[in-house]
Amino acid sequence: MHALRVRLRRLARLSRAVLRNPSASAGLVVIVLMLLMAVFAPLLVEANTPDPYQMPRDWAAINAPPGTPGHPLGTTPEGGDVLYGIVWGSRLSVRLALTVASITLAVGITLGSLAGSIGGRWDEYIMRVVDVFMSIPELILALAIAGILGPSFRNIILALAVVGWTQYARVIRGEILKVKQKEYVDSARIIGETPLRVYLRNVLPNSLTPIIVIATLDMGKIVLVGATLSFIGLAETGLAEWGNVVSAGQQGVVAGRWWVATFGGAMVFLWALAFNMLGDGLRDVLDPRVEGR
Amino acid sequence: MSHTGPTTATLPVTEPGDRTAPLLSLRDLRVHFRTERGVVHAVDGVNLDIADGETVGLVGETGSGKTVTARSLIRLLPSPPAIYVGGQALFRPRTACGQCAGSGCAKCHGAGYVPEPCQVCAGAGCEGCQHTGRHTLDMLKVSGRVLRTIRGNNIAMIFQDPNKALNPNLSVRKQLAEVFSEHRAGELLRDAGLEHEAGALLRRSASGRSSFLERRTLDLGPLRSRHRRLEAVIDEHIAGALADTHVPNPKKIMHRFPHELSGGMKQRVMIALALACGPDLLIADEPTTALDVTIQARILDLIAELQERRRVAVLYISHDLSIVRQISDRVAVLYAGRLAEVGPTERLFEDPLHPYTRGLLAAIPAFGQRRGELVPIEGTVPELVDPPPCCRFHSRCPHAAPACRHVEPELHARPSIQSHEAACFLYEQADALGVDARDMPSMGESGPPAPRVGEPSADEEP
Amino acid sequence: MMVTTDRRGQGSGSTRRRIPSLLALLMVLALLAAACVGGEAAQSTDGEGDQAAAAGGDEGGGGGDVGTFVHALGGEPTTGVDPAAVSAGSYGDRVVIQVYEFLVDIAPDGPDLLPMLATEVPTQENGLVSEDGLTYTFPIREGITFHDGTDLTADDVKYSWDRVITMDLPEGQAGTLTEIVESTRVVDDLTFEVTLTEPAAWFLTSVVNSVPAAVVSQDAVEENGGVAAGEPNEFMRDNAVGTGPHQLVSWQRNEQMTFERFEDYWGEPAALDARWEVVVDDAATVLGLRGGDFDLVEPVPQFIPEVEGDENIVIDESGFLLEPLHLAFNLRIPEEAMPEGDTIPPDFFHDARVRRAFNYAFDYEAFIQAGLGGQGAPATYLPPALLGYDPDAPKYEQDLAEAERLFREAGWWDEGFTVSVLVEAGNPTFSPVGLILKDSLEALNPNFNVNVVEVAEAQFDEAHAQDPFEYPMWIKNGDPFRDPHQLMFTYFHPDGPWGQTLGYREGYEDPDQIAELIEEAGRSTDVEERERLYGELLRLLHDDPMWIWAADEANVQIYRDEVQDFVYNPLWIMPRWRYYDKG
Amino acid sequence: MEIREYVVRRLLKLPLLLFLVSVLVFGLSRIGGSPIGIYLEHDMTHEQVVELEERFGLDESLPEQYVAWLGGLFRGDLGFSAVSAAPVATVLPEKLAASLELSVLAAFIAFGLGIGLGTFGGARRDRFADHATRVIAVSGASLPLFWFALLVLILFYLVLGWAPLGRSDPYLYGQIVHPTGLYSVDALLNGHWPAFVDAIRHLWLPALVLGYEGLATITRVMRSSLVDELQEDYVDLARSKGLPERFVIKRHARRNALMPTVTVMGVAFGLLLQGSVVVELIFQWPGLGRWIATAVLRGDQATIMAFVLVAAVIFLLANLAVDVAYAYLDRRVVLGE
Repeated sequence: MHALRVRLRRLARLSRAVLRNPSASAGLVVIVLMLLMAVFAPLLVEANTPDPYQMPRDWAAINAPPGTPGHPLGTTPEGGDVLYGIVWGSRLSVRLALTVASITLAVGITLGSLAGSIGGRWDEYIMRVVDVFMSIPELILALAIAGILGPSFRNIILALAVVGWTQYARVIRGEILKVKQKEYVDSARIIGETPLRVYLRNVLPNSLTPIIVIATLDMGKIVLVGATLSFIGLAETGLAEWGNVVSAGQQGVVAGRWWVATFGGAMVFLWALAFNMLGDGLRDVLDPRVEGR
Repeated sequence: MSHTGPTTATLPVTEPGDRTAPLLSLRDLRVHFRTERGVVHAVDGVNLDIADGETVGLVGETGSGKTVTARSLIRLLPSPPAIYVGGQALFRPRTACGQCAGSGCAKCHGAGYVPEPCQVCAGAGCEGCQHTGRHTLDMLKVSGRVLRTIRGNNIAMIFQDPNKALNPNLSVRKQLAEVFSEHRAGELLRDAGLEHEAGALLRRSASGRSSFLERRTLDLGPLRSRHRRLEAVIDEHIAGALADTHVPNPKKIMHRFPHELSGGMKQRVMIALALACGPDLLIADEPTTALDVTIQARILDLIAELQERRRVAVLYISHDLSIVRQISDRVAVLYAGRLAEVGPTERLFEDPLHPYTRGLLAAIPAFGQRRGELVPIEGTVPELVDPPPCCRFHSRCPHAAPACRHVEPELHARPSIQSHEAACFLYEQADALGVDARDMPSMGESGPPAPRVGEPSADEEP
Repeated sequence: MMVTTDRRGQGSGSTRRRIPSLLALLMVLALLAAACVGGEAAQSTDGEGDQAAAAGGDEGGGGGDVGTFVHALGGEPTTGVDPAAVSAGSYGDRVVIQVYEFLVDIAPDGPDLLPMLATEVPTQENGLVSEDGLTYTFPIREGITFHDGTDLTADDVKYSWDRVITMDLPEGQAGTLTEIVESTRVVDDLTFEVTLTEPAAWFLTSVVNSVPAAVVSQDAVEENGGVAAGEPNEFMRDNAVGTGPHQLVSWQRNEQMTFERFEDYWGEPAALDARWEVVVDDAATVLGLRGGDFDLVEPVPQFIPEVEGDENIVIDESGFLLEPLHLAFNLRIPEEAMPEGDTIPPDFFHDARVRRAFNYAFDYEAFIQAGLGGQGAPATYLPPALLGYDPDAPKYEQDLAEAERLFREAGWWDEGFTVSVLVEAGNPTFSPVGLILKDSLEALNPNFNVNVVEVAEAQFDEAHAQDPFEYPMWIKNGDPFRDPHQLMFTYFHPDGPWGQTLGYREGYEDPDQIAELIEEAGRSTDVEERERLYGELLRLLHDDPMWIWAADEANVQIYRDEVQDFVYNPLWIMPRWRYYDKG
Repeated sequence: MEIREYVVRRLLKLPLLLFLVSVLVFGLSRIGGSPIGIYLEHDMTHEQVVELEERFGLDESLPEQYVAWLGGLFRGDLGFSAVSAAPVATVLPEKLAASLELSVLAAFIAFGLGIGLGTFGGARRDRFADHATRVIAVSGASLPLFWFALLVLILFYLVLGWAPLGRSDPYLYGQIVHPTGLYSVDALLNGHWPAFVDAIRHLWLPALVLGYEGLATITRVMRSSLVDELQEDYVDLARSKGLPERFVIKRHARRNALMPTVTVMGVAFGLLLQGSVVVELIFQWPGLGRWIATAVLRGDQATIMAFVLVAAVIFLLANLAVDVAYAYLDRRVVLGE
């Protein structure tokens, strides 16, 4: 009980510190705005039926420039409304980021913990797997997986989930090994707590700091990579997703139709920037030691 | 409060052209740091003289401003945040003795060096040299170029931790070579018999300016043999420097990397590095604290020996009174950025004036002393952020009186011994300060007899 | 060394043993990474390619020069240039038609035939086609010499045809001959005779003028490896010895093929030498065209806007592609494999009214604009270039009222339905078809749902090859048939390949009538008669559609204005250099 | 000496890793649709399909298929690339050369410029120059490469018309022989000046864009580690020797600050590899990236597998190189695990 109160107080202190950090708070503001946009998307732009995640297509006005009545930000070559794609895209981005992050976190932490705490042969095996995954650049592996599974937003999520867990496993394992050394864990052992309790009470909480930071930065990266994949063309045509909007606009750029690509990408940039700033801020607050990287 | 008053008060009176003027004199040195919490008065009006060949110990607790004082002499403090608010650090370099050309003779008392005459008045004494006749530089004001010629050449520094202070990724040779190249390029060329035939390439290489490509060309091109000769000479110099500090077979050691040497060895290397160009002043910033006790002694001996041989003045910074006692001629006690007391080592240890000094001495275990008698000083060093005018020690002082809380006591000579000064109202006259006599602190039975009131002190302001 | 490592690799299953060889592989790849092998690796495949490279290297390019017609294409004959070996639609085809010749030729304008190596086009009128339409006699032109200097005789023709039939290479198109040719015979030195298994009006266009029927020099082949069943001929793969107006002189793999005018050509010799530039990169293509390095480039629709307005560049949109761009209905959807969410019954498309309703609902204009960038026209059931094409044949255009009426009639209007259509992902032409259908139908009635199922080409082809086909509809373009019969039979005959797979018999109001017409039109050798029959079919198929024929896609040719008297007949596989000249 | 040992040990670890990678890649190719999908035609008879499956060994068990595939690799048979209608092994070298030419320049930009900027900013902490470099650093991490590339394209291609698309002017390209496959290098070897100019004209912009992400990473790390190093005592010692500031930084601070930077170069290299996909796609550079993008869209498995393998090899070798470089740089490093 008391421990909990301590935790809470610590949390409160941290959050205050984060808010004081300029870059972190700036990022936070943008993120909140994005979330609001996602939540209130239907109020901003009326949902498309039957599938709200498809841009409404206006075949009478394909490649319409910004300012066209009814299409304030212009339209794609299929006549898809860019504004719609941007507003509802925020929803897909949130979904993408949350799904992938939660999966990778779960898998990563579990495997990392196993490797770290059990050690021995299992450690060896798990880390080998991690090595294999890490010996191929993330985007390329994801690209290959998504490509082989076939083009769809679901597969993009899947691919990213498969690729992303390794870093967490690594960090958790490292932290656990570090914490294992610390004597208070030993003392806890001596008191006669079960390894599991030790793990839950001491090891895990202490490992969380870096995880939080990485996860935050990851939220940004996931959307970035996801958007890249759907830009390459691995999402359904006309899907209201930022990368996909850019992809729709790509051909047009050469022919002078700059708007589709520009607006779509700006959102991805904002999103990633916001999370990076928040992440950096968090890092500075949580453990000032590790600058850069 | 007035800065000029005490300045003249502490200056030993010097008639024009007096060549015995101190090598270094700090005049009301003030170094502050700008932090988000406010301006920290790290060093706040320090006055201190160091004569040629003299060893001065600068003692004080951590945070008392020892290091800041020392580093500010060669402007090593990062600025920002450091600000040199005011005061002067007057340095009067020496030159090789014309008689013996450095080998040491009667004229130069075997130092091999004589004071460098003022370039303006050629020793006659002028404003520029404050009538000392010695070439005088204010280290806080000199241009970067001049500063660099002084650094490592006239004033060298030994750092606290050789493990940190030596560049881990450069061989000992490289790190030493830099010093010679920087200050002794001409000499190197001469010794290599190249002063006339050396082209730009060789000169640049001698002064350590040559780029990667140039080095390659020197290694390969027709200049190869000459370059070899130059390198050989550099090796000679380095080996010599290392040998001076008793580094066993220097020729081998010089090619090692720091992490391949023991702590003591590293410190010797650093000392060799510092003394390489025969500086006039050596700043030793706690050179032994990072070493284990057994080696400490040797390093101390080494410093003492070299100091004796080279006649180099040493500013020895330490919080360890016992070390200071054994190595230095004079001791200056620094408290919270101000000098509490200055005096000849023995006097100061025998008969400390300032309550703080007494506290310090009481706090160190001496032989045949039982634990119970060790008296720690109560309280802690005060915050140095925008401190009010007051005796910085008053919060911890057993004799604190109202005056101590409102007026800053200046260094004051003990009537009996001019050279022994303390900044404490215990030894000052109320009227001289314009404070009510009742505010003045009074000694209890303990402590020295109160000063005889009314006796005119020599260093009173005219 | 490779071989040994490879043996070890396969021989033992044990990991440990395999590792060293794996390392070897890595080193190989690493070497590649050093990329110092770029050139050779690509050329090592052919013997003289290297000399060619050396030769082609210095005099290569020469873009500006008037004497050469420079044609930039997106690839090169990867399977070689042997008429017996090139696969359908490959770049090999395109070389064959430049350097080899056929007994009959297709005129630049329209589908009618011209004599080529034969002095006459066989018809029943001139008695060269037997009454039963089974025997064709070709009088061979005299005094024709091959590029190797030997003279052309009927033997060469027979030899060429038999050669393809004997070799019967899987990658090649021997089938074109074997499926119809009963036997070949040399009547005399200058007379060649073919007997068919059944009467086929399309024989001359689609067989005699097809790549495998190209005439090669018997001596050349005999001197270089001869003929062996199932064995490709190395020499013929890399060299061409035909009678065409151009001869292949050098082939620099992945870069260019150079052709020279054949001096002793029997007819009017070509005006220009020719060079085939391999330019994989669209942008480079456009740049080269702009810069005058290329005289003619392969159509790249998305770049038309880039070259539009350039006064030195001519964009010829007169022709149309032969590939029918279609959305096909499946009348034999396996019940168990109905895509999830689809509410339609398997016999959904048996009802002609539904298929018509779909056709009326589709927004053709939108497709031509969005899908073809305006480069297209409303379609009938035959590509414009083909015999029997009738511009006045009925065409569908969007008519929502009619669509609604039909849906109501068929009883789907109130109930509604969900149906999915399979389409290749990311294809700029196909996916709009699906989207437009979706939008058109869903706008028409909120109870209608169309799932556009996008899959990568590989997955599409896989699904496409299933029998029965597991989706109610798909979008693709058909094969470029050069005679209406093949198109009609393959795609619309109730018992044709598609008719069977997709169960057209259950769908046609009168399948036998359609079958009858198609067969008759296929048999008849009288052109007018055939045109009449196909006209009939066009009407029938329009009223009883098995496709939404989205549009006829314009075959855009982009060339420099120096090119004089440019002509192109889509029935040729690609523009033929012999016709062109430069000022 | 020790370093050699270290390299050897690392090299020995490589094959196992690559073996596992190959297993992974093969496994990938079997989770998706059939490998022969792309060769199937709607009018193929069942026999033809079966025959195809046999030709691709799909009738054998997975392990057998794997062994066969692996064996193929050693024979230099990487399968048949459907997208370029040619054996992968023949297409790979030219694509590789094209990509290599691009990424080598990009790498120079990323590493060289990155280190320079990082030093520049770090040495002028909290001054304007520093803030400027920090903007680059932060933006680089969040900038979607595909978007950045398009913006650059709009500016330089559409508005200014300074940068042509593609890799070469085909006419000039045809003018020279291509021993190395690196256009710019070949141009020099041929002594063909216009071709070389042409090569650079096409090269500089995509290289810059491709390098940017890495540049940002390197700059960021270089800056922060230089700032750290400048706090160190040995820097003060160097100053106390009387060295000019620029030497203090060049010889002492920068050299040591390089180490953390080197460790992220591996990462930066990965960024280059994966960035090339997008950049080549947008600048229509006929290299690996563009190739794989089309292959992925068409589900051409042979090409995808080959590419992933090659990428892994390059990436691993690069990281090895980085570690070795680190070992050389840092005298204190205790070599080994």
